[in-house]
Amino acid sequence: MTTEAIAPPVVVPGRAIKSELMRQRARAARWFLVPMMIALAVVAGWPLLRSIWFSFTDASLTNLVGANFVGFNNYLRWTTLASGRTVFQGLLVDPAWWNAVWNTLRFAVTSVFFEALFGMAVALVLNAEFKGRGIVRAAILIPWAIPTVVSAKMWSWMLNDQFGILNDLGMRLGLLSQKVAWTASPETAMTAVLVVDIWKTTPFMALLILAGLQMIPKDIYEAAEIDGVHPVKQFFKITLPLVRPALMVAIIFRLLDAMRIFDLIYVLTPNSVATKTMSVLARENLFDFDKFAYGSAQATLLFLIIAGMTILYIWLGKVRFDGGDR
Amino acid sequence: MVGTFDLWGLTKTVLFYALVVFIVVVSVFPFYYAILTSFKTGTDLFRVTYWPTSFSWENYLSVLSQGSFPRNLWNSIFVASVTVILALFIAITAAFALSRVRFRGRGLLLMTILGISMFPQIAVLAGLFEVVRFLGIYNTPWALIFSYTIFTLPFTVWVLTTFMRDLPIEIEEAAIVDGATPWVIITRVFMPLMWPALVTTGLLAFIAAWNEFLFALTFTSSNLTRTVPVAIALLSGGSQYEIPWGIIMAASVIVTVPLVVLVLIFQRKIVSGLTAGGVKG
Amino acid sequence: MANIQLKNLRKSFGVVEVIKGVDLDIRSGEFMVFVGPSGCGKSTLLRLIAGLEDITSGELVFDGVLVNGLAPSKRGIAMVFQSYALYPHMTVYDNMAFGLTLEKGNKDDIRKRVERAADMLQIRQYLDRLPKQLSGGQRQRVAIGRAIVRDPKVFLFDEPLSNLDAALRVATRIEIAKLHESMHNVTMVYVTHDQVEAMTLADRICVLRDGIIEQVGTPMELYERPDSMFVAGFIGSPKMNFIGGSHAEPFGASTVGIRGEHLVIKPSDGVWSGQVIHTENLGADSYVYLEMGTEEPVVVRLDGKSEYRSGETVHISPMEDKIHRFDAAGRPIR
Amino acid sequence: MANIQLKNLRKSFGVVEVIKGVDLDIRSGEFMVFVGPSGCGKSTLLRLIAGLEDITSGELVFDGVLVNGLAPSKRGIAMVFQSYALYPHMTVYDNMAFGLTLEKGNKDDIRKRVERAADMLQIRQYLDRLPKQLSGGQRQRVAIGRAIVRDPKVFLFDEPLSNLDAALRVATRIEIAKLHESMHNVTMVYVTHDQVEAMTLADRICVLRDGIIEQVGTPMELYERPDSMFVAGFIGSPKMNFIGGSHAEPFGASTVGIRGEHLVIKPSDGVWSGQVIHTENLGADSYVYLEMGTEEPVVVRLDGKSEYRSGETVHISPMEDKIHRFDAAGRPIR
Amino acid sequence: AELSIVSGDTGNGLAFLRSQLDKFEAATGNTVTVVPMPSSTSDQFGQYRLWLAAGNSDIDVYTTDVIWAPQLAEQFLDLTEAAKDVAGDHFPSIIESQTVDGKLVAIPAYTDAPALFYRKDLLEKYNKEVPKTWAELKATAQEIMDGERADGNADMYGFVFQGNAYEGLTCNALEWVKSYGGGQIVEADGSISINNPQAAAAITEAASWIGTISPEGNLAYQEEESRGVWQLGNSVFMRNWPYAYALGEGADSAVAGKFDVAPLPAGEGEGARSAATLGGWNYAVSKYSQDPDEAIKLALFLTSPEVQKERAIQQTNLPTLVALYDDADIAKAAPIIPNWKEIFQNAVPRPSAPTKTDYNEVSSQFWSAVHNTLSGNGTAAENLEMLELQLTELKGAGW
Ligand SMILES: Nc1ncnc2c1ncn2[C@@H]1O[C@H](COP(=O)(O)OP(=O)(O)OP(=O)(O)O)[C@@H](O)[C@H]1O
Ligand SMILES: Nc1ncnc2c1ncn2[C@@H]1O[C@H](COP(=O)(O)OP(=O)(O)OP(=O)(O)O)[C@@H](O)[C@H]1O
Ligand SMILES: [Mg+2]
Ligand SMILES: [Mg+2]
Repeated sequence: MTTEAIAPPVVVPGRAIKSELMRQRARAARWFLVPMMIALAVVAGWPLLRSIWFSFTDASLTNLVGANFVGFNNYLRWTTLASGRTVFQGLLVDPAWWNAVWNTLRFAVTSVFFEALFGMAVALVLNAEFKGRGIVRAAILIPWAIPTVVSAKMWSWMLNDQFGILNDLGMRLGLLSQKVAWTASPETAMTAVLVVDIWKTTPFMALLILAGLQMIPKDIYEAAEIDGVHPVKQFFKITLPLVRPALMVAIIFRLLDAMRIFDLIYVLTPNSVATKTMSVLARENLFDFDKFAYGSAQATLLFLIIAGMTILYIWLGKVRFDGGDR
Repeated sequence: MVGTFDLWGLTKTVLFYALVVFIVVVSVFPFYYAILTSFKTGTDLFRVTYWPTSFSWENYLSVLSQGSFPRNLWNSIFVASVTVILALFIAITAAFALSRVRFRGRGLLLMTILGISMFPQIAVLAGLFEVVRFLGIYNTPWALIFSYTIFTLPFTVWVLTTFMRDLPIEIEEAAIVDGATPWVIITRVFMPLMWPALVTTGLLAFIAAWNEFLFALTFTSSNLTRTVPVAIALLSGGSQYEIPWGIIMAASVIVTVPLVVLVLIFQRKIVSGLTAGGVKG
Repeated sequence: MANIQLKNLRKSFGVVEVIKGVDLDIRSGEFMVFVGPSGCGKSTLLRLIAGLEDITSGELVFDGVLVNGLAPSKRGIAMVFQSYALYPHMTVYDNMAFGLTLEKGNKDDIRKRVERAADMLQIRQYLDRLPKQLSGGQRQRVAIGRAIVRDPKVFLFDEPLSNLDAALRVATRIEIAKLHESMHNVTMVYVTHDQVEAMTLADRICVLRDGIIEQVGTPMELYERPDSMFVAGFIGSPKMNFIGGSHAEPFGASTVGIRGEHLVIKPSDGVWSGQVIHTENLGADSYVYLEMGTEEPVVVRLDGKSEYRSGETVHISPMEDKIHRFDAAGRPIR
Repeated sequence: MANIQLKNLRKSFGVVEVIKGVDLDIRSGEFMVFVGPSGCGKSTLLRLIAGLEDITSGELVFDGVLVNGLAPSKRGIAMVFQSYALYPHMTVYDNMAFGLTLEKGNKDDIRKRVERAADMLQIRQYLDRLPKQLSGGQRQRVAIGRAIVRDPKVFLFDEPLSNLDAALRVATRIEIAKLHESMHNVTMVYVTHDQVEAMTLADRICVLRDGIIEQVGTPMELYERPDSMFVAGFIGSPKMNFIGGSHAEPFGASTVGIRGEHLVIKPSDGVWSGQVIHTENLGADSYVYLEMGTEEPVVVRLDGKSEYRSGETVHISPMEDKIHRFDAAGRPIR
Repeated sequence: AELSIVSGDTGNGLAFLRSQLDKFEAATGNTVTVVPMPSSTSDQFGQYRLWLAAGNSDIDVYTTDVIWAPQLAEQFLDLTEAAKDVAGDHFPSIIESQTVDGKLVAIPAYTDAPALFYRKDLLEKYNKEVPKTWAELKATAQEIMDGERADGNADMYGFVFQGNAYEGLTCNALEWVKSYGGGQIVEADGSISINNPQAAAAITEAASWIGTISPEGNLAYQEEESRGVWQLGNSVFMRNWPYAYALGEGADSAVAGKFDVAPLPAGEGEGARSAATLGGWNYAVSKYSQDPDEAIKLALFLTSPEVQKERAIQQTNLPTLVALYDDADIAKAAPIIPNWKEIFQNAVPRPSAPTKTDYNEVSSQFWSAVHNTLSGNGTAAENLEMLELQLTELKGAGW
């Protein structure tokens, strides 16, 4: 990824020689890109390549250097038993992995869906003119500013079945007939995670959508008012189509983020199959179990899934990140 | 609406403000509750109250006296600030090249950068650990500053590139005619113009660096180099299994307050920074 | 067909009063133009009529009915915005039909109305395009088309031409004039700060200044009999020359106003004399700028080419009957 | 003091050729104006001269020295942009001094130069303000001031007035003219699409069309002896009337061009006749638009007020010596 | 030399460690820094694995959980030679647990075994005995809970334990299984024994507690959550480690003076007995230590009788040295420690020795199976059958 930008200028015969200005700019551009590319190559490129490499070996954490290449064995391998039956093994047929994939997808889609919904509502409120908007806007941002580890702890405290305030509140208001162990029981554990995640990231979503809303010219609404468009219809016919680009970008950013969810689930819920996600599973294999290579394969696959989804999403949603050349 | 009593208008206003209040309560309540809890001690902690009942600084005192929390706080500030400054410095120059100079492969480079921003941290942890040790910065703040570039840099480059692309070309050309080099253009002309974007991206990067846990835990091995999220995870009560809720809440409040203050100060800029760049479709 | 009465209309934003009591009667079918310097409240007044802003006090009456609280869509108005305010995600057709579909009209009927308007404005071939695929002038025509299909009684324009370039501005100006002629039942209220537009389009011009009406009248009334120095300076191009001090004394006025076209240059023996500082030849006519101790240079408009050189001293005389005399308060002495 | 030679200059963006071989000699101290319709390449040509774009082929020579590859800051030029391009975060003083400080000049010296320029443009009292605290006209003057302090040999302007409103445009136009007079050593190249600016400011006008020079000459040459219908239509306001078909036959031309001010209306017995479709009274003069089967309505310019009504049929005659005759290719027949 | 020791210990524990290190520093002239770690043992473990894998020489002495020895053995020094004089003083079973392939990986510092905490006052009020079997516990708990609830304490529960899906559940469930005579998941010879009716019966019994005598939320409890419920006076019984004893007697505790401890109940059927999972901590020396001799000295110092005695007195930690259980000072300062000897005698080790590096995964699969059963996903029999299959696969040709 580096070669193209820092290649020396080629003087093509017959073409105009670049002027001093253009040469200076090209030179500057090269020097400006070098630090970034070195940093990213060292920090991201190399480690990722290592992970991918490990996923094709039998590496264990105690023996990283002496790992042997084993091809796709960590992903899929088969042995034909004496009885003639062929047994498939490896990540691609591991039910625990697919369960984690399913959990992750379910989590990502649900949380992003609700975040988009609530984010839109919040953004609409913030976009309106009213007294104290600045304070409300700041208040909204608080969940987002709280460190994930901290908010996980805060919520696990609030969701606690015995001394948690939410159960207390639910009981007082008559919404709950008995105290619920939100994070404990498999039925509600995912819900609890979702609630916390939605609470925590809706502000970010709202912010991105708000930015989109503010770019819609105000006079369009005035035109709509003169056309006699009902506010609800205004929302669906004008606001929604016009914030769609901002919304799509917000959704993709959040979706990618949600696919990697780790700390919240790790801290908040029991480590049960109901909530285990790809990252949690990969971490477990990498560091807790003696399956470093297998964990690397999971990490690699997670990366591939995320990359694939992004490409698909960009392609389907026709999202333009680049903004075009000027 | 003037002079006439408008029932529907009034209802709408009331409903609207009810919604506003609801949103604010939901957003702020957990934090409020954390503050409430942080002032409780002992068995009081396990009793649900909605209003402050007891009021004790004990938890705060023990946070600040326990281990090296003040030192960790300082580490966090140092690491997050340097990360931000470094990321902004690298990103702003890179963004200039990416947004202002035509060269082949620019789109590809931008997509690659975006791709990097979606790496799962888990996937690079082991490899990064090797690199950190190789560079000999293990267990120093630089290990964190270095590793945090993986998530701060792509994001800042991305936002600043889109922002810079929207700066009027004439201003740059005026500077060129005035004899400014690219470096002068960046530092003396663009940077002052971009400060909403710098504030936004800087703040986002700051928050990300401030909150990071996994790298911070992995790449430091002494109390003196650790950052606050790790310190919070390490906060302990009297004995092995005891979770000191009161102290954790006090610490949480301490780490969150600076961010909340930053957000409060910059909230206007955050929105305009995002509006002008980064999230345009 | 609507006549619009503004009775002591006032509008405040917070504590700032922007419209300070306006009384105006806009006749049915009339083309009324609001002019005035930037920030004088033209747009605000128009938006009060449209119903886009709440009226602080006073009465707004359409055809004898008080409409102060009525929703914009129920006032029978249509509005064309300076920035066009087209729905960027809808085709030209949808932009124009949007208001009608809401009224749940018959589809064929809607199509007919849109197409008729499109024909009228010669944008039929763009009906399937998105606004961003149109040029500025075409967009402006779509915006007008959208207003036309609503079949309004009152047409409101807020500086509809100011985003267009000079040539387009002239062309579109003529189209609006023709539109007015073809829709003689429709009352039009038009905001601009361009006095040429005001002069050429208006049946009557309303000159605003600081939230107050300075003068209302036909373009010629304003041109020939301005009620104040402000109006005199505002209407007409090039701007009227104001000559004060000792130069004005002989005329028994504090300030004498005289338009460039009403000054005659004589080689010698004029009423005033000055030094040529600059000349501009426009082909058909030319302007000579004279320095004679007034605040701004005095402009003389000549037919054809000017032969005067910078630095030359010349004598000028006003045409006696075209002189405007103003007292110290800027009011005309008649 | 610089003369600028463009020798077969070409510029392509990718595969699209935008400047298609321009040869032009701009004399030292001359005020050269580029005009032409939007997109014809005026800005590109100016930017080639400035060095902001690479020259694809051809030669650009300043005072006999080839400058094709020279950086803009070394060409001794200064440029004023349409959008002013002031540094928004710097005070007026800093804006003007920026280029000088980069050259590491003596501080007192810089201050002197900035203040001299500020005095010249009467912006001395704004030196400590930020651009956003200034009006459009003041900003434009600051932009000019910034250019002046660089003490350039060549002054480049790209539509410097198009963001100003009508009154300011006139005032600033005059200031630029005065500037040129006071800096008679400095070559000025000025881009506009406003023909009034071109007429009033230029020593010579260069009319561009589609990347090619159509005609170069003094304003009066272009006004009186256009080399093509294109130039004839472009120079002069209102636009020259083109009358073709059967109306033109008697004159032995494919098209007859005649300016509005060179048409005389007669109650009866004119060369042509047409129906009045619209009249515009501007006070000092008025335009009458006639429908007579030509593509665009024919405009007649009258001194004073027009008394003609829409619908009326009138007769017009051209002044014989002001007629322009064109062949089918749009070239003049002389 | 400059040594550093890493420890997941907390609060008072760290303070105690520091005080002992000060003595060590004074005596030997070394300096020792403590690197604290999160108290979650799995966080610690992952971290240590990574550090050791990378040959991190910054840490000299590690505080290790009793179950880690086989998994980290390769990266720690063999202490057999260094400890040959003192090894015999420790409980042989503990030394055994820290010996891998004849190599002494770590020296025991203290041991741990859970007990049944019960409310003296409530048992008296309802005139009940301390339960000896799980069935008795359930009946007693149910009765008292119902009675107390009827008296107005709606938050009253019968029994709280550690039901979250983590290592603690493995400990709890191993006790149930063992107490029913259901073996210890993987036996010392490496055979997988978990799929048996006794084990199923034990886990079925435990599953019946959830939602009756134990709160639903117990499925997410770790030690602290159970203690919270207990210490508010909202549970009749609790399974917990000794640390809860001192805290329960604390000034602000609702149960101070109202409770006592007993061995965990036994199960039913053949081989039924009371069982307590063996916990405890040890000190190991990194093979990457730059100064191994001094590091070994430190490990030996921290496991010496003097330190263990102080630890018992100040921290109520159970010594690993047999002799200390008869020590008068300890009996005086921490009377429960002699009591605990009985509990400790019944202690069962987790199958970390036979499963070696796979222990964590075995444990994870075990607690998952148990957690599933407790939360109603399949019966105990089904889940254990599945577990056997998974473990067999994991074992492959051998552990
Ligand atoms: N929503 C608002 N809140 C506060 N003040 C406003 C608002 N809208 C307009 N104003 C103020 O009211 C005054 C009149 O504004 P208005 O837009 O009517 O001027 P205008 O005559 O249309 O000017 P322009 O020619 O520049 O469009 C201005 O001083 C403006 O600042
Ligand atoms: N950077 C560029 N890349 C590609 N094409 C360009 C670029 N700059 C200008 N062009 C094209 O070159 C042509 C001439 O552009 P230029 O800006 O010189 O026109 P102009 O005469 O200044 O027009 P206007 O009056 O609208 O400013 C246009 O067709 C334009 O689209
Ligand atoms: Mg306005
Ligand atoms: Mg241009």
